[in-house]
Amino acid sequence: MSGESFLSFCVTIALGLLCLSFLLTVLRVLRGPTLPDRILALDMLVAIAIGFIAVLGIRTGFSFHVDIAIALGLVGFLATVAFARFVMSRGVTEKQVPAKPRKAGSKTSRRRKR
Amino acid sequence: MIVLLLDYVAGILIVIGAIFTLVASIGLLRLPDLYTRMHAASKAGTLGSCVMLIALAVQSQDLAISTRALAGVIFFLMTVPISSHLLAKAAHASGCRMWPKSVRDDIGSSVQSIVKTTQS
Amino acid sequence: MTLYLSVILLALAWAAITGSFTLPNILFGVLIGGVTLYLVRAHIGSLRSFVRAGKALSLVILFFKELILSAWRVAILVVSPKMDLKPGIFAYPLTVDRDFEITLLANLITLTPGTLSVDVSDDKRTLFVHAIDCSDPDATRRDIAEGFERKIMEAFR
Amino acid sequence: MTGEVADMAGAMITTPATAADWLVIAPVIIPLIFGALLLMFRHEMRWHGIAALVGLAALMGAEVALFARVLEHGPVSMTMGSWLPPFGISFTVDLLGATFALTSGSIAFVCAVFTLRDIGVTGRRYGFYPFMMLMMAGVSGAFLTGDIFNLYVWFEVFVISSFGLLILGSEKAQIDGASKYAILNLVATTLFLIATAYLYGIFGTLNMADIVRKADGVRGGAPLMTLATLYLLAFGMKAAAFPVNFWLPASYHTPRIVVAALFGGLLTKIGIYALLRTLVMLFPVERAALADLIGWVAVATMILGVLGALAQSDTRRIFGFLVTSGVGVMLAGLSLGTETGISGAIFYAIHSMLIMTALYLLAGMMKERGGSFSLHELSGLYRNSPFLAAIALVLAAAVAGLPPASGLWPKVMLVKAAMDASAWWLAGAILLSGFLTTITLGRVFLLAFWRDHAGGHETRGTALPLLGYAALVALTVPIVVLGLFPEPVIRIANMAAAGLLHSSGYVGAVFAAGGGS
Amino acid sequence: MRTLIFRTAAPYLTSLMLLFSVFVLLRGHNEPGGGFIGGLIAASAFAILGIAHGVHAVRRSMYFHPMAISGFGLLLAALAGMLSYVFRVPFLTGLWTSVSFLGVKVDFSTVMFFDIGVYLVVVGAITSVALSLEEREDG
Amino acid sequence: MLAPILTRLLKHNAAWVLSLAPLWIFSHFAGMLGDVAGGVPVRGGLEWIPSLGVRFSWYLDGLSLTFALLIAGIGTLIVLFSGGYLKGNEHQGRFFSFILMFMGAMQGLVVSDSFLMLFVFWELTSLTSFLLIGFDHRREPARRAAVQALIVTGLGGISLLAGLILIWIATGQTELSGLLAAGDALRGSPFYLAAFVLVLGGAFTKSAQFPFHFWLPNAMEAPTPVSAYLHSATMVKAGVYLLMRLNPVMGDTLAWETVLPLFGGATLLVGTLLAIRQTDLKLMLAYTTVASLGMLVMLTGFGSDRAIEAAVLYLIAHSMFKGALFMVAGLIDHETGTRNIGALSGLRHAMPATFVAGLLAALSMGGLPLFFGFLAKEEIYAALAVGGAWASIAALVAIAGNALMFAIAFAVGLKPFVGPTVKVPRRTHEGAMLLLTGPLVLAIGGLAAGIFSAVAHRLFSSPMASAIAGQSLTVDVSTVPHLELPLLLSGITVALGVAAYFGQARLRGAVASLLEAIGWGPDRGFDQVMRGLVRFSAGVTRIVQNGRLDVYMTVTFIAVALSILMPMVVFDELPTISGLPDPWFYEVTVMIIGVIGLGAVVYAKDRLTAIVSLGIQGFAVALLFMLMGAPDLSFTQFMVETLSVVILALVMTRLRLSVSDHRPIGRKLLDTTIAGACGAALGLLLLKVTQFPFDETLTKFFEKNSLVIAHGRNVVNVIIVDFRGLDTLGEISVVMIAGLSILALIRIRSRNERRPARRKENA
Amino acid sequence: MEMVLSILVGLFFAVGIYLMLSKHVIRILLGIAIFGNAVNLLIFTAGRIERTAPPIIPHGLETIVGPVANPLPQALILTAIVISFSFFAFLLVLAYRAYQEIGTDDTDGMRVAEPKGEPLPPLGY
Ligand code: NA
Ligand code: NA
Repeated sequence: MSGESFLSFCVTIALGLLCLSFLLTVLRVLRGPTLPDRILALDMLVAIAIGFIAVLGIRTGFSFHVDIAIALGLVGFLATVAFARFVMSRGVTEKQVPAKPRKAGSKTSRRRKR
Repeated sequence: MIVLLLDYVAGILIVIGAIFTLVASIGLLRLPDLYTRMHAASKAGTLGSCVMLIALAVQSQDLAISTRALAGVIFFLMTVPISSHLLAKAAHASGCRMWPKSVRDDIGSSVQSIVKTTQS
Repeated sequence: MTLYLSVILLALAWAAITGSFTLPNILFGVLIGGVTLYLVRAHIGSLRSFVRAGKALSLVILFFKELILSAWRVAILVVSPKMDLKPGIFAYPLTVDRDFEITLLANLITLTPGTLSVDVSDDKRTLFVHAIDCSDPDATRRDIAEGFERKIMEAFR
Repeated sequence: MTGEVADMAGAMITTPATAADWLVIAPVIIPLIFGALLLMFRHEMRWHGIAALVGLAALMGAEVALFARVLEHGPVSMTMGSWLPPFGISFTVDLLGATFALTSGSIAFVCAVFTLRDIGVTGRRYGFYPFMMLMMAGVSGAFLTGDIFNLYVWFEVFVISSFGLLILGSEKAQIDGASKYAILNLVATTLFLIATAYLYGIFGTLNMADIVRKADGVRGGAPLMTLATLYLLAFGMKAAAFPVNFWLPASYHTPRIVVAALFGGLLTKIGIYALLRTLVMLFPVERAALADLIGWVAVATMILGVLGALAQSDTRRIFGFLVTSGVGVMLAGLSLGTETGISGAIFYAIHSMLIMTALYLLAGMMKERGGSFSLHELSGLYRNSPFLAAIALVLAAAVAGLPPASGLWPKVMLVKAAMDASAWWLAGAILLSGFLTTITLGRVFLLAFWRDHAGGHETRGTALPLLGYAALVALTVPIVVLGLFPEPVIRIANMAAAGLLHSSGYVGAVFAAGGGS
Repeated sequence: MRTLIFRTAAPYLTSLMLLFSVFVLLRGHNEPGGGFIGGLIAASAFAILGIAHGVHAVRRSMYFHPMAISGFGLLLAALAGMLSYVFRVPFLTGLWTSVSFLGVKVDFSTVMFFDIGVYLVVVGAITSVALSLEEREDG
Repeated sequence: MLAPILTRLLKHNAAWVLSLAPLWIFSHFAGMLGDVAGGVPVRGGLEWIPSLGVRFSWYLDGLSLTFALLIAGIGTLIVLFSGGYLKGNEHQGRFFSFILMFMGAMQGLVVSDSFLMLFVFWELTSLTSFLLIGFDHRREPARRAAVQALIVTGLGGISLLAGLILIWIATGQTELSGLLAAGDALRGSPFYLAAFVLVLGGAFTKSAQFPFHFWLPNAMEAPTPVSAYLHSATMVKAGVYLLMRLNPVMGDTLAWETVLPLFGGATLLVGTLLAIRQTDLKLMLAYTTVASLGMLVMLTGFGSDRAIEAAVLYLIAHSMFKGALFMVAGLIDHETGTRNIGALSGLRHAMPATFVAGLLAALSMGGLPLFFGFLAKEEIYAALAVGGAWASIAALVAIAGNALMFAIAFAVGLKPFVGPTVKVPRRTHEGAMLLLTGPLVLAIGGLAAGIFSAVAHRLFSSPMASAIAGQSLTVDVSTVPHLELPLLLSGITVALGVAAYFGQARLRGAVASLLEAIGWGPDRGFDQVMRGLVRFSAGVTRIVQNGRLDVYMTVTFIAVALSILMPMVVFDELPTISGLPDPWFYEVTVMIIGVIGLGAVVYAKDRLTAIVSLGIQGFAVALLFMLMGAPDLSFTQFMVETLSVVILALVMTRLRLSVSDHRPIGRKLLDTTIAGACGAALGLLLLKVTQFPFDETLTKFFEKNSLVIAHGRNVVNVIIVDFRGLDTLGEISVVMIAGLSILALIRIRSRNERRPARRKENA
Repeated sequence: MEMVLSILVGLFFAVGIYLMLSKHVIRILLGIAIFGNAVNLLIFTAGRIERTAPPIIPHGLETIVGPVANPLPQALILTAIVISFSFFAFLLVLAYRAYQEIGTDDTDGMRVAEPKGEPLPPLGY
């Protein structure tokens, strides 16, 4: 098997595995049960996508995939941070905590932030 | 010859990376609570992506791409723990329960007390 | 000192992502790195420390080793048909006391076998760590103290 | 670097661009730059009003010059980036675009005069003038561009600026009105974008002159009927045609009065402009097939609009519904599609820009002098402010299409055109809507001006709001002049309509530059 | 957010992201990227700083009000197009020139300044949005 | 325009100066009498709106000139009268300017040659009369009357406009002078009947023909000079003028000769009956005006030479005596403070001159010999007494009407002055010079015209009748009674009139009980229509503009679905389904992820899940772009999706919202149908479009020149910053403005919530 | 391939519109976001699908050789994405402010500008 055809074989395998991972992770997003679980799964999706893009980069030979992967890492990070911040001030689900104390709690966390 | 070898290395690396990723997503599904799932995502998941990026760096014959891919790897390694930490902290602080079979929670007491004082 | 180091690191990052290690490009990187750091200057804690390159390198190597190991262990755990878990959060008393070092340690812990930094106490004395296997927290504490924490102190003091 | 491969002459315009050529883009650049500067110096609030006036005066100057040039030379065009059309974005200005641009610029200037006293510190700090400037950039761009996707972009520019103007003040009703306005307008512009996507899929080009050239070639195979209907819907929504006119009466009464004036004058007319541009110039065959549909839409719009006005107590809401009703009248012209019909619609649009702006300013002055917008509360204005009453009377006559104001002539043209085409119902509806408008405004005059309730509002202070009056007069004078001497405008409208129906001049102006491909 | 780890790391991440954003901006003409994406990345960088250290930190580090920066960006982009006037070519015509600097030929073009204008507009506007959302009613 | 200033300077005496204007006009027109009487119309004009074929042109023949003279002449007197009548009124200046404007409009109307010019002046008279009727605007009845007049005549106005344009289309003529020669073309045109009905609509409303008669008596809310002027001499006669004007071109048809006499006769009867019913002097006169207008219309409708002659004579006579009587009534009101016929008696001592004027006018109105009114009445009877059922009925109607008018004439012109003196609200004395000039001149004029009827006939009525008939008429008239049938009829009329005068009270009671029995009239109908109109509008508006965003959206998307599906089906633009797709497995996976994301957004139990799911679908789209060769898009989409989700999360942090999106099942079905139809429509159209061969010229050009001319390898970016840089300029404007609007939205709090601690921004 | 994408576009539109028909502003916003994506895919597909390579001129070449994805729709979509993102952000904040001012995100409750049961205008004169 030549290097090239081996590589393309591996690429196909990897893409298949990654697709499977995508689907499984999406399942977790849907299942939850708490918001942080979904956020985590979303973060995981980003990680898979980075791998996916890297594999595509190998497949097509274009260099720009790396930049996109890096940018994706960045924004994935940002998204998780923002969600974490959201969880911090709002609680894990919308239903779990009654409104009033949650309000007080969120205010506190605001104050604590400074 | 080197090119050929690099192709093989890259091929193996991407498959390994993909496997790690798959494992991470299986873990995400199977593990019982948020905190344990985070272990799967932040380790296996990150490693998977990084390995695949390294594969790209290896396979590319362009120095610019290789260095950039490696820069990307380092960048992930810088950000992933921070976001994991933030998520875990936020989840814990806002009362996301641990798996009932968890054996201990040292911050449990202190954090709960903080929440309580702010709520009153 | 850290500032200069940061600028140099940023310039290197610039060179790496542009893929060109020519002098003008690195100088340009220094310029951009300097400007970006200047923007956030107010929030960079003062840290008068120096770096032992060798020790730092050994820290990096340790880290990669631990990363691969931890990923491997998690992978095994996840795919094993019967998951035997004893997760929990334990408190880790910190020896390092500078923000930068605490942060570094916490991040490294997150990336190591079955551990995850959840929080740092307000007095910066305790790090709360979630472990996927919390059956023997003392052993884990020992590993950290003799592994990462020691190497960090060696590298940055 | 690779000169030997580059076929410069086959790609780029080589003739130099003169200052006169730049006139076609100046009405966009001027407000854009002023808007940016005003935003940069957001806190130098004392200078905002003056700067805006200077900017709008410059805009008006450019538009006057442009208008004169188009009148003299016929359509003019400039393709940005020196690329040959249709590869770059062309700004192509025919008499239709130039006329609308000039009218809108003048209205903006008048409104700016009104704002000098009306917009306070908060409004200035949070960007009233940048919003206004960018809105004018968008409006001018929409009137002048010769590229349909670029038209979409300018639409979005003025729409988002109008959002900004709409919410300045953050009153409850404003926020509520703005929500509906924003969501429905977003749907409208998105429909425009969707239609443009299909258009691109069919023609492979976005330059309107290029589309005109290609339209006959694709007719028969491509789904042009559906496309034309989609444009009708999208722009109909922008123009506030029934049954997709909700956004207008839901929101126009909520912002500051000068903003409502600006909106009433400009926004729906851009929808009308776009309808004329697309349906008459790009899809004439399809327009003819849709003529009856458009006609019924027109009838419903004008009648339901004026009925809506009759049902309101708030002067601003009355005027909002009257804007809608006027849209119906213009659509009637579009439905007819004859030169007189379209010319009537164009004239009506010019009239409508002036009159609707004036009406809202009037509502503002009525509120100032009478203490309320509600017909339940207003009273005694005839006694308090006879001059305002006189203006109100002229404006009412203008809206209702009565002499001696500007509304009569376009209505006559449209009725004539409708009767020429044996579209009796259309003619009847135009006349009926005028009649119902008379009733509506007669009642307003009666209740707000003539009636003197006990305990009515007493005007505080005796200082006359001079700037307000100045702005109102500046609009009323042209309304009367157009009523007394309509000939020049009719002739311009006729020429504009002819240019639209026989678009060879337009196409020629675009592709004259370098032959094209 | 009051977490030591994040607060310590955030400024470094911010400057790294800003650096990356400049990279994306400057290479946009030849590879994917450009002013808009660059601007978004830069805005994300400021958002990270804002979440970690609060709105004031970002305001201080940006020095100018973000909307003023945005306005300047628009002005820059428009002026880059206006330069064509001097050369008697239509609006927004790309004009190129090369400058030798330390033996390296650097291309300057109106197109580049246009893209920088895009970048500044996006940075300013998006950061302003993020900041105004971060800012509390009572803060 | 000068009037208010003048009035401020001269007070009421400005009337003397102002009356010079109509007087000058009068003399100007009088100078034309010679030519016009000789059958040479005076014409002229300027170009006004050539594009519409409208010239500013005038045409004065006997008809117009007589009208013009009446308008100017009576106008002069009215101005004088108003000077006295409104003495001391703070808005007298305004009044003068209104009435002069009105006069101008009226003059314009009768001298216009061009249709549209006629229409312009027609509408101007409506507008100015609106102002005049509502002059006393603080009283609700005045306001009602004004708006009623405006609405009724406005309705007529649009009808007239339609009719005129129709005539224009039918004949190609835009001027009356040209039209006069095109009568056959018009009568032969298929549009004749429509044009006829429309023109009648204008004329009948203006001239208060039954059933549009009600606005006129209400208009008596106006100050008496206005009533005297508008409702005797001028405005109401505009309709009659129009009919007379068009008689040569539209008359002589069955429709004309049926409809006009029918409505005219009905109006005559209704008018007189209602007049009897009144006790208010002005109202009595007003209803007789209605009746007289009916008479004129009836006569015009007959169209015979004598009928036209009669109409002309009656019109002139009526203008004079009615003007005089109105002014007399006004004088009485002004001096005594009441207009109630029952409360007035014995004024001859206090107001002798008024008495003279009243009596003379009443005599003319009663149609007694020597007066011009007699002449008119004789001609009427002569015209109607030609045999035939139709004419006989008309003659009977005329007799009845005239008799009742006779009674009312004397009720106004005689009754208040004779009998014992009674106490009235004000101390009574004779009116001032300004007040007396008008009625006296007119009343004496009526007598003089009767006595010198030959001159009057030669100068006025004969040319006018000729103009109406469209050909030269030679009918001789004389105030000397001849012993013929008309005289007999006159006698009967007088006898009946005398009887009615003395039996007034009983008649009044009878009519009143009749009206009560009917219980409804067009006047009350007007109120009902107006209220009904507002209620109906409110009802309709509540349906079409009901304030609910979801309804707005539903309608909008139904429109979307229809506007794509309908033409696709109707014009056969549906796509063909052919060719097998060949997606790769990972493309399919990405699409599936996208679809799962979509489903998750819809089914999400709470908003946060929905938001996260939103991230998934955006993510899938970005990956799809990546796979399809669009890295720039992918890049941007990743960033934008993430930022959207982040902003959503940031905003959600600050909202406390209810959780579920519960829609009732019916609603769900409807929404699903609409959404499904829209989706299908848009998808099908896309398929259809992509099945059309694609023109790649632009794409090839960009690919070819991107590097070599524009120096960029990334074609997409080169398009963004160079080929289509202007789009991007607009786009960043949008971004900037969005940022600024959001800043404004968040920073500006509404007043009620504004806190003292609102902080200053630092920048 | 166009067919598959047409179906996908139709699905995106259907879901977006379904959400936009909701009474809750937040759901409407989610719908708008999806609607925007649908439009982007629509523009993309309308320019025809070519899956082989992105429109980037490789180093060493001066023009594109061989089939690449059509760059023009991509540029148009970029503009559209940016614009729709700006609108989305604005609408979101607007919804938030509406919630603050009016106290609900249910459009049934958002009846300040056009209140329920408004009185008739004066019926007299
Ligand atoms: Na870009
Ligand atoms: Na763009």
